[in-house]
Amino acid sequence: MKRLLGALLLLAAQASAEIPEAERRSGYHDMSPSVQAMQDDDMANPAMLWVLDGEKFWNQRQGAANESCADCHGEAARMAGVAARYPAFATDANAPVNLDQRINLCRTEQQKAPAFEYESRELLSLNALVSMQSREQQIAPPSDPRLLPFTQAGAEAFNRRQGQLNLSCAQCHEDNRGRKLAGATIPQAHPTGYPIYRLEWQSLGSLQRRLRNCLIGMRAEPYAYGAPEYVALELYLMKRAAGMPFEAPGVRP
Amino acid sequence: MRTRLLAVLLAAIVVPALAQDARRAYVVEDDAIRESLTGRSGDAERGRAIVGNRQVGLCLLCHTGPFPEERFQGNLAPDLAGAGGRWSEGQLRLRIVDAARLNPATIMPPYYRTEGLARVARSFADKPILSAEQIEDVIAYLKTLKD
Amino acid sequence: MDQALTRRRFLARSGAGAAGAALVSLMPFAPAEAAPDDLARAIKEVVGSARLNTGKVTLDIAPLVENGNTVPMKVMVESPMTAKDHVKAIHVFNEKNPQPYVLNATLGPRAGRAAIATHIKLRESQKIVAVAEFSDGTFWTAGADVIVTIAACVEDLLQ
Amino acid sequence: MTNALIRLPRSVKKGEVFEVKTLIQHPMETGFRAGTNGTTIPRDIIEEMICTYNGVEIFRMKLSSAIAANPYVSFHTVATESGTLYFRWTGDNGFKVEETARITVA
Repeated sequence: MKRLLGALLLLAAQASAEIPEAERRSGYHDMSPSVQAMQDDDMANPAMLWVLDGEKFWNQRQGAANESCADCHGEAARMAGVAARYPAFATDANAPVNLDQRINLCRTEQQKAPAFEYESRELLSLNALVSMQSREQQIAPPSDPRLLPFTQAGAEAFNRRQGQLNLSCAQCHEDNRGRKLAGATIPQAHPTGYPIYRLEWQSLGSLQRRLRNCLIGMRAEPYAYGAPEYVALELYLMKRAAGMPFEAPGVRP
Repeated sequence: MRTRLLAVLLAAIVVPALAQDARRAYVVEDDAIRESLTGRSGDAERGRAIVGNRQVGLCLLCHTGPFPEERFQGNLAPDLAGAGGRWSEGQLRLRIVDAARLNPATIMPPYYRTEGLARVARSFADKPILSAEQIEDVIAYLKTLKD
Repeated sequence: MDQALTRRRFLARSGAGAAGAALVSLMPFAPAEAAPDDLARAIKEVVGSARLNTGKVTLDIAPLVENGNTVPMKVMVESPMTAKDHVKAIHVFNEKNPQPYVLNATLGPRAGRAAIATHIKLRESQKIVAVAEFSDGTFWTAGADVIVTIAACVEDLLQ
Repeated sequence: MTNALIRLPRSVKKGEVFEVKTLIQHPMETGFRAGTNGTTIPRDIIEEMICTYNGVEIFRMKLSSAIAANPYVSFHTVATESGTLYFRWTGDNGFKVEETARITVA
């Protein structure tokens, strides 16, 4: 009873309960077996069509420097583990950047080519190719002290109420995880599978696109793609999911 | 829990109508808004339609209710069945208008409050989720849910 | 998109009404699950005056799907798949998409096994029907009801 | 630049039945969706897929608007002899993609 009262007081104090490590689960486990099977079989996972493009782009010489990704990095397989530790602090941007932004920095700084548009086929394809190399690896956010204030900002954003519906991410994805929002099970919001082939989109899409969907759902003004607020949220989400296995490119409803 | 929260409530708060929108003034007394927002009683039948509409009332996204024709209702908020027996009309009104006054941590959206919200989408800025008329209709419907 | 409008347009194009209604009684479905006119008519176009038997066909599709945009589906038919006795075609129909046809696969003894799989679109909760056409001129069928839950946070729904 | 993925077993025994899995990039626009200006987005689908095995047709499928974007199709065939499986997808707006895959029959 005492414990119950304590829990209630905690709730009243507006503290969202962080998910204990033993209870963390990927959104994969909240999907029906038939959608899980789509992710499990690369031949049934439409995201692999983007990976195929990614392989082409990886080897194409681009920009004024006439260099390909492969010219510097070698085989795509050498990118194993990279996606599992992004966003990271980019010295050349003097800011934390996500994987899309890292790819674009490579384009503008190394290849001397124009940056790809967010959610473009090129950027999603390269991201999918690089991300796939980290499959089965554990999410491992860097312990770079320069990231701390940004991760903290992301944590605050995660717990901040927004929009006409006045909801925070944590209210749904922590306090009410596993419950039903209409017919859908509320997942824990771990970024284990990005970029994802979302059945609703019938396309591959980034974590930023998914965050944008959430903001629109709570009737909040979405940020522009690439906004530092999204990167901060990504940083916090990766920290929250540290140690969970990476499964990109995932399939989600 | 409820008494504890009530104790911290101010006895009476008057929320003035803002000049720039059409919202009506209402008076919060204890845990209720006794007076109808429109000065009239709502229509229970229209209220049921609002509660059942996932784009208008949004209620069934989170609540389950006595809507046998609606599949896939939410379960992260109390069942609406019996709401009219549990709460008085005035208590229902405050819980819809601005439930956060009773529990700051509530997930229940403020259906008739537009101030103090962050980053509201442009298309919804300064608009309540439901109009005063719609809220009175919803209350009229919820009052019929005695058990 | 207004679904009722689309369906009306479909009916107008195929010039059906009373004729379609009459066909329903020829179908092997119990009255409680009688398919709407255009599904019944589409099946009739394939089956003709032959009898539609229940059995031999397995329609593997999840009874509850989170999103109707990509729904995995398998059809398996019991058949020795020999030159003399094989499945010639597998037809799949739906009840409530704007058109009743989903797919039509032509097979033969070279298939070895009468089993196909694909991903389909379902606009809403509805019945799916698979029909297998055998080399001896018989038709066998299986149906499944699929409930499509409404995705809660649909992109741009509220804007 | 249309991507297609085809998966067959690397090697099969003569007479064995094997599964052929295919995935092709395509929007499969139904022709029933409203665009932003209220008009209907025109239909753009793959209408047919065929597969031949050393020149003999072994599978043909007619697709409709009810097939999901980026169509996935799997079917089976009997291993007869080593050779080539040829795939062709055709559809609206002159869409035509051809692919081949080798099969080794031991």
